[in-house]
Amino acid sequence: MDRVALSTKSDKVGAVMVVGGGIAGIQASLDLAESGYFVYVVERAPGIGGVMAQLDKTFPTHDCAM
Amino acid sequence: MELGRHLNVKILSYSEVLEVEGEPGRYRVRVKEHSRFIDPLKCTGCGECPRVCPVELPSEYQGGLAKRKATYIPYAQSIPNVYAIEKAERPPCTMACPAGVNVQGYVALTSQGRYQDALEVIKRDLPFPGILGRICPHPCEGVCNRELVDEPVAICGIKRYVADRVKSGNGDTKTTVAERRPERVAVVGSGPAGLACAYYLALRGYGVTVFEALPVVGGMLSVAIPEYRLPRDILADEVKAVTDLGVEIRVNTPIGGDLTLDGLFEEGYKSVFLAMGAHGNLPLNIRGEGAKEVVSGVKFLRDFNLGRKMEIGQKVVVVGGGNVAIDGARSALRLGAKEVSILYRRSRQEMPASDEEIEAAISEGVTITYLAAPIEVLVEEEGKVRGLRCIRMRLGPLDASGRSRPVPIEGSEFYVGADMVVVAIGQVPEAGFLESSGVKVTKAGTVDVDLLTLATSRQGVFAGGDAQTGPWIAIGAVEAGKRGAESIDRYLRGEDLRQGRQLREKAKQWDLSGIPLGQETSPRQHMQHLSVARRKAGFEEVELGFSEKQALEEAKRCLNCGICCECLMCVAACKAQAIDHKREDTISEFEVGAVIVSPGFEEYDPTPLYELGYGRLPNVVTSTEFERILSASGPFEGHLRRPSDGKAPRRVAWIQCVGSRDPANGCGFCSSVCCMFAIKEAEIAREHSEQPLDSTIFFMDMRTYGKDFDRYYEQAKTVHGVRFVRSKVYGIEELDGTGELSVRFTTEDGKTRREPFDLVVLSAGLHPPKEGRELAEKLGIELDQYGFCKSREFMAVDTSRDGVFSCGAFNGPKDIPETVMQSSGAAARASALLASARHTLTRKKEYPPEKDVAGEEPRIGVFVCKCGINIAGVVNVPDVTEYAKALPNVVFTDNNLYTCSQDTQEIIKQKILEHRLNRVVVASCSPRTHEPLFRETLKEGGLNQYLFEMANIRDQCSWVHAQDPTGATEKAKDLVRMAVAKARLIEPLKRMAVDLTPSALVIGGGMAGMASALNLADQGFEVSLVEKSERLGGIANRIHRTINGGDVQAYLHQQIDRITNHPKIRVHLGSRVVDSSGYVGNFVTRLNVGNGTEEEIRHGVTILAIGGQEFKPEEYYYGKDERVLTGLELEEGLALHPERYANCDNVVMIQCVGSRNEEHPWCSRVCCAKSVKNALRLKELNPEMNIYILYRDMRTYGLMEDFFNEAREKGIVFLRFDPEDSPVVTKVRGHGKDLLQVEIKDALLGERFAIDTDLLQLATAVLPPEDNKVLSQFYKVPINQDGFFLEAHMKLRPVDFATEGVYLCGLCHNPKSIEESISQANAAASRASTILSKEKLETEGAIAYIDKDLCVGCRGCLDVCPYTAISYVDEKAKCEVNEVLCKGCGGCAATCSSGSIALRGFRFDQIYAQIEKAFETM
Amino acid sequence: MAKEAQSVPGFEPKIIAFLCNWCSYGGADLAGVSRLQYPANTRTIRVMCTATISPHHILKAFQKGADGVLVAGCHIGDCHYIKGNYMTIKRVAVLKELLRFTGFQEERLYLDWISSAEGVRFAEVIRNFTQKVKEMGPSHLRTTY
Amino acid sequence: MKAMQARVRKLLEENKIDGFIGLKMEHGHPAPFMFSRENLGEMETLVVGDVRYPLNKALLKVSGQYPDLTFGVMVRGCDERGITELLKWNQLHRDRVIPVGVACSSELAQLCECYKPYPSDWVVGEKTEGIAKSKRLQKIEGMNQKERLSYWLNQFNKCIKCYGCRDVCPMCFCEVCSLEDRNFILTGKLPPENPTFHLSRAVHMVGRCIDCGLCEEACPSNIPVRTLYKKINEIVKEYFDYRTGESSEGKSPLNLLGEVTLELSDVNK
Repeated sequence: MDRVALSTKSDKVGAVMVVGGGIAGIQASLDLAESGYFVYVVERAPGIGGVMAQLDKTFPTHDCAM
Repeated sequence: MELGRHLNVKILSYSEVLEVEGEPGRYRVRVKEHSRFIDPLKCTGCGECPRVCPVELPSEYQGGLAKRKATYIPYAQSIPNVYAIEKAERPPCTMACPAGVNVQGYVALTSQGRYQDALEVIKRDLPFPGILGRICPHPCEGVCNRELVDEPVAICGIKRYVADRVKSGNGDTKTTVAERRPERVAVVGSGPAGLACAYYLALRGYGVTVFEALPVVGGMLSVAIPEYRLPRDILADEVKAVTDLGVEIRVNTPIGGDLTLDGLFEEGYKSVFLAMGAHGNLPLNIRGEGAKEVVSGVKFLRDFNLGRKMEIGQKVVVVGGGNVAIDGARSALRLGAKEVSILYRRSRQEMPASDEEIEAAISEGVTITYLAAPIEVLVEEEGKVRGLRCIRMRLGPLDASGRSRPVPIEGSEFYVGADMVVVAIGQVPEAGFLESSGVKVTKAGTVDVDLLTLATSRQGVFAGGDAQTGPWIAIGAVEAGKRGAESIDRYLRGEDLRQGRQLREKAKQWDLSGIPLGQETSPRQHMQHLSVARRKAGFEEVELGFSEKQALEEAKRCLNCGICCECLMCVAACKAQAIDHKREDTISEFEVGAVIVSPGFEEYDPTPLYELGYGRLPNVVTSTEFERILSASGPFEGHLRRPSDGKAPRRVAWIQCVGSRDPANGCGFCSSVCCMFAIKEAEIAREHSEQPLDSTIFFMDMRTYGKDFDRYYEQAKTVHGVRFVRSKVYGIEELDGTGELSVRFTTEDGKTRREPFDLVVLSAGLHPPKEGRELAEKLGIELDQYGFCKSREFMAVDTSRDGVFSCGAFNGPKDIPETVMQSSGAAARASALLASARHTLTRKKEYPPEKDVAGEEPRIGVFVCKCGINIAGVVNVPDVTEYAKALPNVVFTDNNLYTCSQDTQEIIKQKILEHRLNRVVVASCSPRTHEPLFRETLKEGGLNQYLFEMANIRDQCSWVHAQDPTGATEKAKDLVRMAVAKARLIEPLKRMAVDLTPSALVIGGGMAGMASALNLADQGFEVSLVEKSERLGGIANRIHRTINGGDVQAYLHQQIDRITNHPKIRVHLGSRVVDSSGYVGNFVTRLNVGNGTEEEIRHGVTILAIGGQEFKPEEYYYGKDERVLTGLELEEGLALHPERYANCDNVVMIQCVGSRNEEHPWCSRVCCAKSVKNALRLKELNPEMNIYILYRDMRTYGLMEDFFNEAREKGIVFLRFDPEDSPVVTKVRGHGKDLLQVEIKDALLGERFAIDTDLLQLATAVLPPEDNKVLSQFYKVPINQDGFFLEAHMKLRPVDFATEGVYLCGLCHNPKSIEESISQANAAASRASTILSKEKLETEGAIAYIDKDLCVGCRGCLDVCPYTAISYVDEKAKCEVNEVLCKGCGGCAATCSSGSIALRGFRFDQIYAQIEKAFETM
Repeated sequence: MAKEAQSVPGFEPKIIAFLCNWCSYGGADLAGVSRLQYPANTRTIRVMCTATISPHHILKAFQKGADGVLVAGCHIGDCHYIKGNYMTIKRVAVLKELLRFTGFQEERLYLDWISSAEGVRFAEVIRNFTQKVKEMGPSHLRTTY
Repeated sequence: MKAMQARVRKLLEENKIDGFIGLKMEHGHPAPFMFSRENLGEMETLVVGDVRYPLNKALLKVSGQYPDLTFGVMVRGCDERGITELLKWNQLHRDRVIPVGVACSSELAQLCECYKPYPSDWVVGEKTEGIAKSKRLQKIEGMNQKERLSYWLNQFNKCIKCYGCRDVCPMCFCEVCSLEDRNFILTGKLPPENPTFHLSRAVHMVGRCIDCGLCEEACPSNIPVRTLYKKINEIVKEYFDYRTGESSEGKSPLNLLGEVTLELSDVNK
């Protein structure tokens, strides 16, 4: 499925690899995917979410961290 | 959740990066995806496998406070919702067992009391658990890792218990026999090897006949091993298990006599398995051995076991050290011998018999003489034995068997009286007859075979067991039988014998690193034994086996070293057949243009700080563990409990800077977030605690520097009554096991005190992740001395290698808002690098043309899901499906095992065509997780994706009404009826495309404005940059150096050059915004560009970067004495004409001037760092200068802490003052000139003193920009109570506004340093590019619309919309919804009393239909 | 004319629950994932935000024989639509006061904020509310129409 | 009476208004009439009297047809509140309406239990003090829950769904009324589904009802709907400190997001 598209316009590959699927990785991937790039997210654990998923509430507003 | 479904994102979870090489724009990457042993495409996350998995281990997600199974997902709703089985290498016990029995498997199952399953696991490799459970010398226990903790697990005893327990309940495992095969196989010898071979051949469908020379079946099991070790009924029972498979056993039919090998082949047997064992007894070869009373050990035991009459001497001497010798001695006792002794020529360690047997013999009165060997049997005249002449031995060099060779000692002869001698020094197979029939035999008399396939030299003849290996343990023979059966099966099928098979390597015990620390020790269970008296009386079994309680206790001692024990229970439980224990790791290779590194951080493990007691004292927890305790999905479901005894704590303490600001332990940096989350946890704990909670925070500096953080800190102090104690904590002790803790600390006044607490939380610092170093090497990026990723000057997200960017806690500890800003910033940098390749690799799915269903009669298809047993186990799915058939407009119903599986999607598409469906209802799980999946299927099926409705009959029905199946089925029917009722009224919704102007307007030409403009321009978008003043740079023009020494002015000019001659950027200096209208994608702004002319700019997005202002104080003689400067002014002075300040003797700096007071109740964040920077610069100029910094809290957060330490080392004096008595500055005459005297009450020393200073620097506040109000009106964006702009969500959308298309960055959001401003600016650019990079903006499907004829223009809905998406149109006197801005909350529809507004997808009539149908039948 | 409403033995109340997709519906799912048990009297209607629920829906529910109506949305400040739930609490407050005035047991209408991480609390709310409505007996509307 | 006639004549003559909606004595009892410059002669037939008519309703219709004409209208205390609200609800334009005040007699004030039986300024009648707490509300709040239930259900079940209360109400200006939505209120059934019918209308009255009482007077079955809407106004005052019709700024609490002032404990008490 991972086609290597030899884009005619430039020698650059229109994809980005994000190493780490915590809140940082997720936000970067969403921004890039929404801006027209293909994103590979490489996460060590079986699921993404990182440490933030372990939090109950977040400061300073006590929003729920889910 | 969004990421999981995004079309352009591929998640490789449970993976690691192997290699990255190439250059910016084109990297080749290799990533290894660890095998989950579960097929992600098939697994539906239904959760059945953990329910059957017996292996429990501490869950990392719950911070070790709760358990999880070997098959797990991190947390209930984690993405991807696919389970993973964690497997280490195979444990030593399983590897050490010659037959490869899955020891960990059956021990784990036993620990859960699942004896039937345990037996099934054993029988896969060993058909005779009862036998082996008693006689096996258990090599597995020899390498059991538990020995490193205390004692090995009594594995054999557990196996015996399982066998006895299941047999007693006359249950047995069901064995499936393959279909009958024509070939017949002959097995010679019915010992363990022969029986095993027969068993496994029978399983494979072969006809087997076993030829046994002796009158009894079992070989050594029945003739060598006495009944008191192996009761005959057990043996008979397990032999029956073989004969039940149709195996015929002929006793008294030895091979070699009239029946020969050739005869067997002639009789039609296609293959022969030789398993005659080793019944030949090795002679002593000494004089007098021929005497009548000298008996061979094997024969003695055979006669004894067969019950043949034999007379026994009074004084019996047994020669030999193996099991045969021990059994001989103990049997002799039972036969009435008065005195029995054993002679063994080596020492105790070398005795081959197992320890229990030796111990049992000794306890029954047998005496053993080591290092002695008989050299002559002394015979009386009539040939009757009267004794032995023996000689002492000593241990010489090692011999072939790896044991030291016994060497006789000259002259050490001695005499032993005996009237009977049993010779048991070893057996040898009687394989003489084989030579003649073409089967090669080795020198040692054993059959010569290919060790891997057990094939002998003669075709079709195989051999195993003692006959092939010489005397060895029974389990070895069983394995040989199994291997022989495999070979014979392959031979008869004509398959290659060797392919895919290898011998088992030797197993060795692991070292301590593999064992989890802190295992509590628990003693090994010991079996009860028959009293010595009773043993002598008869042949009752000596070892009485475990009780159930003992077996469970013992099984729980297993450390689960292999983690997943491959008991394969999950394979059976998984309806989706997704589990395959043989799945390999997969390596995927792909090309990327850039890499973003965000592996996050690892919480510091405080165990090394011994005096804090973490790991020792159960009620000392880290902040993450406490977070879990507070969380509703945590181990105590959100109730505040303490780990030791589950009591609700009354007094909780937080200890700050654990593993931070601690240069001695190599973590000198500050972790930036612990102060804030300690306060948060203190407040949340008070909410969760039933009774009033006393929470205390022990800290050095309270570093609450972020937006609204200081207000949060003040409220915690004043409103929530959290106690803050400025102190240094030295240690925590536990009061004699009660779980109560006492904290010893010293306060500023030097007094040391103790205070009792029920629970202590250590605010552990944020350290780089362990894998960080390894990852850095692979990616070729440099780390700093602490192991954080090194950033470049001014560009925090750039790493040392081009094309590789970093974000989050990996390049320095930071909180979530900072992390999110950096992460969007990194995305912006990557996007700028790869702008030319945008849209090249993104997937655009083509869908079939959408069928127009307008006006059609509703034809509804209902798909009811079983979800394996998750739904079907409680809800009667066929009943519900039948019921759905009868509902109006339903033309097709079906139920599926997994409606969400790939193949069912195809079925749905097929049924849509077949039955011309124009509505689809799926009754399965939650739409939150699966609605997008089914909508995608509808689109692929040519149906508008909104013609779909779901009924949640799993998460909100079967799973939660498990004990009430009828109620659940009734509810499922109701939910389906409601869904169908709504489905009938659904109409297709279109997502309209609105075109957009792909250009941006950036307001404010400071550092932030320039950075976002440059990034957007680099990404290829047109940018208009508006600056009020005549030059770019803003406040940065007055800054010269950053604290890390970066040259600000150089960077500023470089940015200004790039801006001015960047083709995509148009700069408007001296211009102001006078008006703005429109919405995301279509803004129109009118600028006054100076000299009265105006210009109109059309743009798609707006970025506000209008900076902030420096606070000009009135107090402290500022503006009245040129020796009093603000931080900025001093910095300018030091850069431009340092000489002015070189010869100052005393310099005083006062912090928090104009910050953290009623008027400006926020912390301006940058002044602490600026003062330290200026102070260090002054020290450079003149090291003798005395510099005093008067502070309330030193907030040099993150990696800036090092500079704070450096300042103290260089003698800069830091004096803390409380806000109530802040410093007083007076002018005093002295030494003939006006002295500036600063008087202060130092909180540490407690008294007041004054300093005459030559220079006074005021660390003044950063105020919001003056024209924030004006712009807030133009772009309809809110301002917070301090005057800074209010972002959409403080944590997750820190640079967006609620109104879409408008973004913010820099000081106008909140005071911040230059690097932080630049990161935020790039983040704003990235967020903006998510809009600008689209050709068209797509509106949401479910949005509100106003019926023109019904609306009376009363504007009742206007102010109910959170997104100001409704506008009043004067000429039409009606209200209108802006489709782009509306997010579909439905607030307006519910407000309009005339019902002229409706929210598509949730219209009033649709909801009424659901209400009506809810109770139709009940 | 209206029959006396008291707890009728063996009476199983019928309850309509309006849950908001982002928070309380998520909490309900989590209760499911965690296999928490609660009585099956509730029929859920999912809306994107509790702001979508108008007094018409609540009155219609009672009219159609609901013995209890539960409205559950996000905690103030958590709302996915930022301030959607501001409207909900105002509308329910007015409606409940009106119901009390007209003699209708307004405890049959219950409003609560449940986040998507509060599976346990969701189950508790359902259990307590079902029990309370059971004690109150069938709604008068059911007996008269 | 004379003062009123003089004021109206003056307004007409000075072209401040193009017409005046007032009451004209006709066959012995007053009826709504449009005085204009053409019929100045009939000015002396203009009366005030205690009989009340929904003049605002007429004003709505008329100014709807002639949006650019200015009209005067006779207003009592409640009508003035009506005008203030109708301006806020964008149904009238400030510079197109000139109210001419009449203070209600004390009997009328007692009858209406009006809390402010006089407009901001008036031409006829004297000021009488408003009634703080309506006795009718006290009567009902005095009952226990069961009594209140049977009282109201009996009242509601007298309803013949003639929509009289809605048609006379000056504040019901919707183009189409949700009470006629077939999916909401079943058609062809009397009495209509109660309490849904009446309580829904009551909720619509939040921030609308000016307590003029015309609804109750119009109701053929004498259902005390006015009491219901008085309670609504009391609730809105108590919870949101908002008095309908009192000030020209501020919107009805259910029509703006505003800040959250209520806790769950207030709602579920």
